[in-house]
Amino acid sequence: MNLMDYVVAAPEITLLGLICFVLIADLFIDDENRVRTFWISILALGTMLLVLNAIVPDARSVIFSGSYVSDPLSQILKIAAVIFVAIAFLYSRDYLRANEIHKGEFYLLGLIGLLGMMIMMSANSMLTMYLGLETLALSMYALVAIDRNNATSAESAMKYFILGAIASGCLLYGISWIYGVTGSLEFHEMSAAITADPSLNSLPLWFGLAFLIVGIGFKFGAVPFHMWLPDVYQGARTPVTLYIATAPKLAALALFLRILVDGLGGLHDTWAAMIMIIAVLSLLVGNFVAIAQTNIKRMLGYSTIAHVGFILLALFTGTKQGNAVALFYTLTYVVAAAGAFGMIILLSRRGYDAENLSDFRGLNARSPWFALMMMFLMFSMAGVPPFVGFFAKLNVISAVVDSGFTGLAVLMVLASVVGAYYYLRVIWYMYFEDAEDKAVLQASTDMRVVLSLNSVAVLALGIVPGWLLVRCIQILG
Amino acid sequence: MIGLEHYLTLAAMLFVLSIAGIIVNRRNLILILMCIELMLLAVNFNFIAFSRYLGDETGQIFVFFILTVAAAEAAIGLAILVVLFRNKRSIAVQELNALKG
Amino acid sequence: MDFSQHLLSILIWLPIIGGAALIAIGDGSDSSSSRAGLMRIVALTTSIVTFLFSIGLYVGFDNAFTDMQFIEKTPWVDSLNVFYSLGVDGISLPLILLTTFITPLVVISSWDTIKSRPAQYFAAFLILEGLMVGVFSALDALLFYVFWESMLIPMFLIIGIWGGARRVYATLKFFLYTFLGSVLMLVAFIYLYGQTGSFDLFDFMGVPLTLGAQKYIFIAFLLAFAVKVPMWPVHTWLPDAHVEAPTGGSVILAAIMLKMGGYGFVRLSLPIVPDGSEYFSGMMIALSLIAIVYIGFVALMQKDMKKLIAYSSIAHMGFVTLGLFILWSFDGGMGAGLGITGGLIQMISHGLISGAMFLCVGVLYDRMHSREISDYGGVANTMPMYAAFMVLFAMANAGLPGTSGFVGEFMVIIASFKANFWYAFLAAGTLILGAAYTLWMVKRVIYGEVANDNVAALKDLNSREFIVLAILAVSVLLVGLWPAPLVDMMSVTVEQLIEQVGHSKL
Amino acid sequence: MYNYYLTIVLAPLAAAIIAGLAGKKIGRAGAHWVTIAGVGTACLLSMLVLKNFFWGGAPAENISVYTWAVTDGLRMEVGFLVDRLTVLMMCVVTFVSLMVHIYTIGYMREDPGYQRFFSYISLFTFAMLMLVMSNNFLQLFFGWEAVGLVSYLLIGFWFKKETAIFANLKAFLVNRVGDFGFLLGIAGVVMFTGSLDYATVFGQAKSIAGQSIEVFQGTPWNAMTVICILLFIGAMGKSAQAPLHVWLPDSMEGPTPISALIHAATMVTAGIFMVARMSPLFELSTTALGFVIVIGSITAFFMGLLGIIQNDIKRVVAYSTLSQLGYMTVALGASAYSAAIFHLMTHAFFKALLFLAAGSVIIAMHHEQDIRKMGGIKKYMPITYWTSLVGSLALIGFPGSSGFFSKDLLIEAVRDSHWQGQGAVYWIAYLSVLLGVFITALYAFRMFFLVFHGEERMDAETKLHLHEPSAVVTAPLILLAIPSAIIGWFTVGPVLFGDYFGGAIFVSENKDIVSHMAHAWHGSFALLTHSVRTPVFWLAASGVIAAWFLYLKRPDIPEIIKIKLSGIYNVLDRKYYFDDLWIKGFAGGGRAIGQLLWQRGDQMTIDDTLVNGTARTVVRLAGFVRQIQTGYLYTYAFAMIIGLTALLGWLIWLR
Repeated sequence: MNLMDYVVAAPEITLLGLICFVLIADLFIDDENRVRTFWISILALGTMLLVLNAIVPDARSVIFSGSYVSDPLSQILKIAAVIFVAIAFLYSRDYLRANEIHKGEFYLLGLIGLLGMMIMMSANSMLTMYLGLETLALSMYALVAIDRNNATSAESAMKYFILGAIASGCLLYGISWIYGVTGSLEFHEMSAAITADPSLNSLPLWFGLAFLIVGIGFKFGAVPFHMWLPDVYQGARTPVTLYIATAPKLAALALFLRILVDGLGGLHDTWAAMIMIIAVLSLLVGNFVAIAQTNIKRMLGYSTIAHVGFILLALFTGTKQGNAVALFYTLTYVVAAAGAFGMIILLSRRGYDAENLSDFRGLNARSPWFALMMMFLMFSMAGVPPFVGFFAKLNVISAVVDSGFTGLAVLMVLASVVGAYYYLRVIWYMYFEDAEDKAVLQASTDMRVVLSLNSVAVLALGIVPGWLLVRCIQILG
Repeated sequence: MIGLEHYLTLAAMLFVLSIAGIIVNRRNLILILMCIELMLLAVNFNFIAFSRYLGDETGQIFVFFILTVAAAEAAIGLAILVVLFRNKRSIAVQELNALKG
Repeated sequence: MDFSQHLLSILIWLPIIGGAALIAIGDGSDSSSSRAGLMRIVALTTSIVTFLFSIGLYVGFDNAFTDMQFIEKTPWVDSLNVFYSLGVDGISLPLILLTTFITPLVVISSWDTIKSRPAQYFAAFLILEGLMVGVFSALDALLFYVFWESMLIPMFLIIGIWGGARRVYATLKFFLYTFLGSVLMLVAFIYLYGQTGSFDLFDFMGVPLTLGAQKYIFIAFLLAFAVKVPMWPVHTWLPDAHVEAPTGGSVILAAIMLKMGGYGFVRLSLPIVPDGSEYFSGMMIALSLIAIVYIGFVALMQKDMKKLIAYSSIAHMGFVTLGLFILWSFDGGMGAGLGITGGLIQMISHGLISGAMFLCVGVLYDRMHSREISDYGGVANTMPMYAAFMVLFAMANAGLPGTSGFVGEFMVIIASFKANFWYAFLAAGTLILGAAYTLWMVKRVIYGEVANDNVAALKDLNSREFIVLAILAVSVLLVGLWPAPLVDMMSVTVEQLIEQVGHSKL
Repeated sequence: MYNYYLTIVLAPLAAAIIAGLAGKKIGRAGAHWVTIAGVGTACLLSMLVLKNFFWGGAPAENISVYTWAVTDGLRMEVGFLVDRLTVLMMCVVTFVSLMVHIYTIGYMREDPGYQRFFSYISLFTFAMLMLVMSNNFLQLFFGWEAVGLVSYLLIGFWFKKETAIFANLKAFLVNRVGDFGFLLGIAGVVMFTGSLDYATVFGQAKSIAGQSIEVFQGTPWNAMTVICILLFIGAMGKSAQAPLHVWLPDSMEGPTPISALIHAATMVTAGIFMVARMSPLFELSTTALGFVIVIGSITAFFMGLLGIIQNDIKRVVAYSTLSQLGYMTVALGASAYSAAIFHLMTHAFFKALLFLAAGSVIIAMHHEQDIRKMGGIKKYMPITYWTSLVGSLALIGFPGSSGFFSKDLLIEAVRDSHWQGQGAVYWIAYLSVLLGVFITALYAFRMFFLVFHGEERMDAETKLHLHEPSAVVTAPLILLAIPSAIIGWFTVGPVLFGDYFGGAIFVSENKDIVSHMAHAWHGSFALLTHSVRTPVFWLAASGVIAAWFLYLKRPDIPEIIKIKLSGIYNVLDRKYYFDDLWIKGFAGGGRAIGQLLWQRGDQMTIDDTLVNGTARTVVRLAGFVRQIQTGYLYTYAFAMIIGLTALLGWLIWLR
C-alpha cells in the first residue's frame, strides 16, 4: 500500500474533497444567491476534468489491494460522466430557479451521485462496485424526491426506491453466491478461479449470476426490470430526469463491463442468452409502448428502454468489438438524451412543464432554430443518417451480424422502424402543426449556446464518427 | 450437524419471504421497507455462511458494509415516505398509481 | 484548386451549403420582404450554378471509357473501412444531370407560390438536391445508404409542412414505408461487409456468394428499391404522397426520387447478386407487367389529377423494371442491351414528363386550389397557351413517337417481344391504357365548354410558368427526336453491366 | 435530290411552326399564305421528283438523314426511301393538301382558330410525308402516330363541342388499338431480322417466313403470318377496316376540309400504302393475305350498306370512304397492290372533291348538314353541282371517269386473283366487291338527288342566302374535278400495266394478277368499250336508277321499306352495334375493371388491410402492452421476480 495508490485514485478523492467544500460553502449561501452554489459546483466539475486529464492511465493500474482499478475505460467514462453532470447542472439551473426548488442539495446530491458513478467505473471488486452503486442510487432516490411539494415525484421516488432496493438486494444475493462459489470478491480473481477450475462453471454459479443480472438489468432499465424507469422519468422534475437519463447510463455500462466481462467473462455463453432475451424484450417493449405515450418524458423513458436493448445486444455478443460499440452507443445516446431533456427544460417555464408531446406544437413557428435542433436529436435517436444515432445502430448491428445473428439484426432494424414513428411524431408536432402557446422561449444565453452545441454535436459526430469510434475501439478493442 | 446448506436454505427462505412480503402486501409501505431489511439480512446470512465456510473474512467485512448501507437506505426510504405522506396523506401501496401506462 | 477533380463533391455540397445558408438567412416577416427576395435569389443562383457545374461534368465525361469517372476517394470512417468515394458512369451521369436540371425549374416554379417559410422550403429542396446527387454518385455502400436515407428527411418535411390536407398521414406513410424498405438493405450491406471487410461497391460486386445468400440479399435490396420505384404491390404510398405534396415536392418525387429505385436495381441488385436477380427475374417481370396493366386500369378511374399522374408514374416505371429484368430471357444476341437501355431512357424521360405534368397540375392548383378533375373543364378556352403545353405533355405521357416518352417504351417493348410474346403484348397494352387515362383527363380538363366561373376567371400562364414549361417541352421533344446522345452516354456502361451480370457468382 | 426531299418534308413543318407559334403576329392572312407557300413548295417539288422518276427514269433512292439512336446493335435511323410508290403518294398528298389549304381560306373564314387550323393541316402534311417517305419502320411508326395526333387535334378542333371531343378521343383510342398491333408487328420484325430498315428487312423476308413463333406454348405459328397480321391490325386502325372502323364516321365532327384531307384522301389510306409497302412480307404469307381480303370485303360491303340510310351529308361520304377503303384492302388481299394504290390515287381525288363539294353545300346551307333539309340546290350552286356530279360519277365508276378505271380493274383483278377456286374466301371477296358497286351507286346518287334535285326542303331564310361560295372554295373543286374526271384515262395504262412500280412493290409470280391482266390490256379505250359488257357497269347503272326512282320519283317507297324491314333498318341504324361493342363493351368494361382494381385491390386490400392494417395492429399492440404497466408497486416487483424466476428456470431446465 504505497502513496502512488492515492495518486491513482486522485479523482475520487478530489471529488470527495470538493463535495465537502461545496457542502460547507452552500451553508453560507442564501436562497436568492443559490446560483453561486451552481457556479461553485461547475468549478468543482472543471477541476475534476483537469484532474482526470492530469493523470492519464497508460494501462490498467490496480490498487487498494485489487479493489480499485484505473484504466482507459474508467478514464473516458469518468470524463464523460463529469461533462454530462455539468451539462445537467447547466440546463437545470434556470428551471430550478424558476420553480423555487433551487436548492444546494440538487448540486450536492448530483456531485455525490457522480462520486458513486466514478467509484463504479473504477470498481474492481464486488464490494467497491456495491458501494459505488449505493452511493449513486441513494443520491438519486433523494434527487427524485427533491421537490417536497410534488406528489407525483414523491410517488415515483418511492417506487424507484423500493424497486431499487429489491434490485440491489438481488444483486447482493447474487454476489454472495458468486463469492461463495469462487471464494473471492475481486473480479480478476473470480475469472482466474473460474478458468482454473472449470467445474465451478455450474449451477450454483449460474444461480448467483441470474441474481446479478437482475441487478444489472435494473440499473439499465431493461425489460422486465424496467418498470421503474417510465414512472421515474415522468414523475421526477425534468432536471432530475435529465440527470438520471444521462450519466448513470455510463455507470450502468461500467457495472456490466466490470462484473460480467472482467469478472464473469468465463460464463459468457451462459449469460449471453439471458442478456439477449432481456435485450430483445427491451427493444420490443420500449419501442412499442413508446408509441402509445403522450407525455414526452415518459415517451423518452420508453425510448431509453429501447436503446438499452440495443446496448445490451451489443454487449451480449461478448466480443471486443461488441463492447467497444456498446461504449460508443452509450456515449452517443447520452449526448442525444441530454439534448432532448434539455430541450424540454428549454420549453418549460415558471409553473409550467412542457412535458406533453403537444407542448412541442408549432415550435418551428416559435423558434425555428431550436425546432431544427430538436429535429436533429429526434432523427439521431431514430437512427436516421447522417446523425450519429445511425452510426451507433450501424455498429451494433454489424457487431451482431459479425457474431452470426443476422436474423436478430433484422429484428433490430424492424424494431427501429417502429421506433422511428414516435420520434417522427415529435417532429410532426413541431413542424406540421400550429403553436397553441406563442410564448417566446426564455432561456439564458449560456444554456442556448450549450444546448445548440449539444444538438449540433449529434450531427457533427454523425458526419465524422471516426474519431470517437476509434477511441472506443482502442479502449476496449 | 448443521452445515452450509442449512444456512443457505434459511437465507433463501428469508429472501423469498421478503420478496413475497413486498409483492403480497398492498396496504402499508412500512411493511415493504421492513421486507427490504429482511432481504438484506438474508443476504448477510449468505455472506457470513460462505465466509465461514471458505475461511475468508472479506465476506464478513462485506456484511458490515451492507449493514451500514442498509441503515442509510432505511433513512432515505423513511424520508421519502414522509414526503409522500405529506403530499398524499396516505402510505397505502394501492393508492400509489398516479403514474402508469 | 482544380475543380474537375472535385466536381462531384461540388455538385453534392454546393447545394447543401446553399441550403444551410438559406436556413441561416431565415424567413422574412412576410414573403414579400427584401429578405425573402434575397433568399429566393440565393436559392435560384445556387441551383443554377450547380447546374452549370453539372454541365462541366457532362463535357468532361468520356462515353467510351468503361470504368467510373471523376473518381474521388478519401477514407471516411477508418474503423469500419468506409470511404467517401464518388464516381459516375453512363448510368448515373444522366440521372445526375436530370437532378441538377430539374431542381432550378422547381425553384423557379415555386418562386412566389410558397407563402409560408419560403426560406425553409427552398433550403429543403437544395439540400435534397445535394443528397440526391450523392446517391447517384456514391460508390461506397455506406455512403450510398447515408445519402439514401438522409434524403427522406427533407422530403418528409416538404410534404409535411407545405402539403395538402392529409399531409401528415401522407408524409408519415412515405417516410415509414421507405424507411422500412431500406433498413433491410442496410442489413444486407452489413452482411456483405462481413464478407468483404469493406463497403466498397466494387468489392461487393467481386465477392462470391452462395445462391441462398444472394436470394436473401436480393430480397433485402428488392424491398428497398421496389418501394422507391414503386412496384406493385408496395406502391400505395406514392399516390398519397404525390397528392398531398406541394407541386415542387411532387415534381422532385416523381422526376428523381422514383428513379433511385431503378438506379438501385442497376447499380446494386444486378451486379452484386446476379444469380439472385436471375432467380427472381420471373417474379420481377410479373410484377412489372402487373404494374403496367393493373395500374393502368387503376389510373383510368382517378378523379384527382395528381393521383392520376401518380398512378401513371407507377405504370411507366413498370417499364424500367421490365426492361432491366428481361435481361435473362435472351440466349445471346440482341435484346438485353435494348431492354436495359430502354429502361434507363425511360427513367430520364419519365423524369421530364412526370415533372412537367405535375408542374402543369400545379399551375392549375395555384389558381383554383383544386385537383379534382370534375372542378375543371374547358380550360383551353381561358388558358390556350397552357392547354397547348398540357396536350403536348399528355401526348408524351401517352408515349407518342417524337416525344421522349416513346423512346424507352419502344426499346423495352421490342426487347420484351423477343423475350416472350406475351410480355410485349401486355407491355404494349400501355399504348391503349396510357392514351386512355391521359387523354380522357385532358378531355375533361382542357376541352369542352367553360365548366364554371372559376375556370372562366383563369389567367393564362405568366412568363415564369411559361419559361419552366417551355424548357421542359423542348427537352421532351429533343430527347424524343434525337435520343442518340443519351443512348451513347449509356451504351458502353450498359454493355459492361451485361457482361458483368453474365458472370455467375456461385 | 436529297435537298429536294428535305425541303418537301420540312417546308410544311416550318410553315406549321410559324403559323402555330407566331400565329398572332403574322395574322390570319399571314398564316394561310405561309402555310400555302410551304405546302405549295412541297407539292411543286414532289411533281418535279415524279417527273424525274416517270420520265427521267430515276432509280429509287434510299437515304439516311440522321441516326436516331444505336443501341445493342440495333440502328434506329431517320431517312428517306423514295421510289415510284413513294413519289406517287407524295404527289397525291401534297396536291390534295394544297387544294384543302386553299379551300380552307373560304371555309374557315369566320373561325377564331384560323391560324391554329392552318398550322395543324400543314403539320399533318409534314407527318404524312414522313410516313410515306420513310425508309424504316421506326420513322413509319412516327409518321403513323403523328398523323394520328394531328387527326386527333383536328377532329377536336372545335373543342367546345362535346361530340367533337368525344369523337377525337374515340378516334385516337381506336387508332391506338391498331397501333398496338402495329408496334408488336414491328417488334416482331426486329426480333427476326434485328433491323428496322426496309431494305434489310425485305432482304431477309424469306428467312423470316422459314421460322416460326410460339405465341401459345406448343403451337408454332409461321412467324411471317404473325408479323403480317399484327402489322395489318395497324392498317385496320388507320384505314378504318371493320371492326376498327368506328372512329371514322364520328371523325366527321371535325371541319369539312380535314374530312376531305385526312379522313378521305390521305391519312386513312396510310394503311393501304403501308401494306403495299410491305408487299415483300405479305406476299410470303397467304394466310395473312386471306385475313386481309376477308376484312376488306366485309368493310367494303357492309359499310356501303350503312351509307344508304345516313342523312348527314358528310356521314354518307364517310361511309362511302369506308367502303372504298374496303375495296382497296380487298385488292391488297388479292395481291393486286398496284390496283389498290391506283384506286387509292383516284379515290383521293374524287373523294376529296366530294367532301369539299359537300363542304361548300354546308357553307351555303349555313352549316346545315341534314340532306333531308336540302334539295334542288342545283340552280343555286351550279359549280358545286357539276363538280360533285363528276365526283359521284367517278365514285360509282362511270365509264371514262377515273373511278371507272381503278375500280373496274380492281374488281377484275379480284375476280381473276389467285384466290380463284379457293372457295369461300374468293366468293366473299368477289361478291362483296360486285354488290358493292350497286350499293355505291345507290347511296352516292341518293345523296346527289336529295341534295341537288327534287323539291327545296330548306327554310326560306336559308334559301334567301343560298349562293355559290367564293372562288377560294370553288377553285379547288374545279381543280379536283379535273383529275377526278380524266386522270384515270391516261394514267391507268402506264401506272397499272406499264410496270410503273417496278421494284417498289413485290408480287410473287404465282399471285401476280396485275401483270397477268396486262396481257389482256389494249388501252383505255378498249376497256371503255368493253366495259359495257361487264356486270359492273350494269350494277352501277341500276344503282343510279334505283336511287332516282326511290328518292325522286317515289320518295314514299323508302319510308314503306323502312317500316317493312324495320328489323334490318334498326341493325343498320345502330351500325351493326359496333359502337355499343366498343363504348359499352370495351371502354365501359375497362372502367369497371379500373374501378374494381382501385377500390377493392388498391384501397381495400393493399392499403387498408395490409399497410394501414399493420399500423393499426402495432398501435393496438402498444396499447395492450401498455396495460402491463399498472402503476402498482407490487406489479412492478412481481414483474421483476417473474423475470428472475424465468432466468433461473431457463438456467435449471434448459441449460
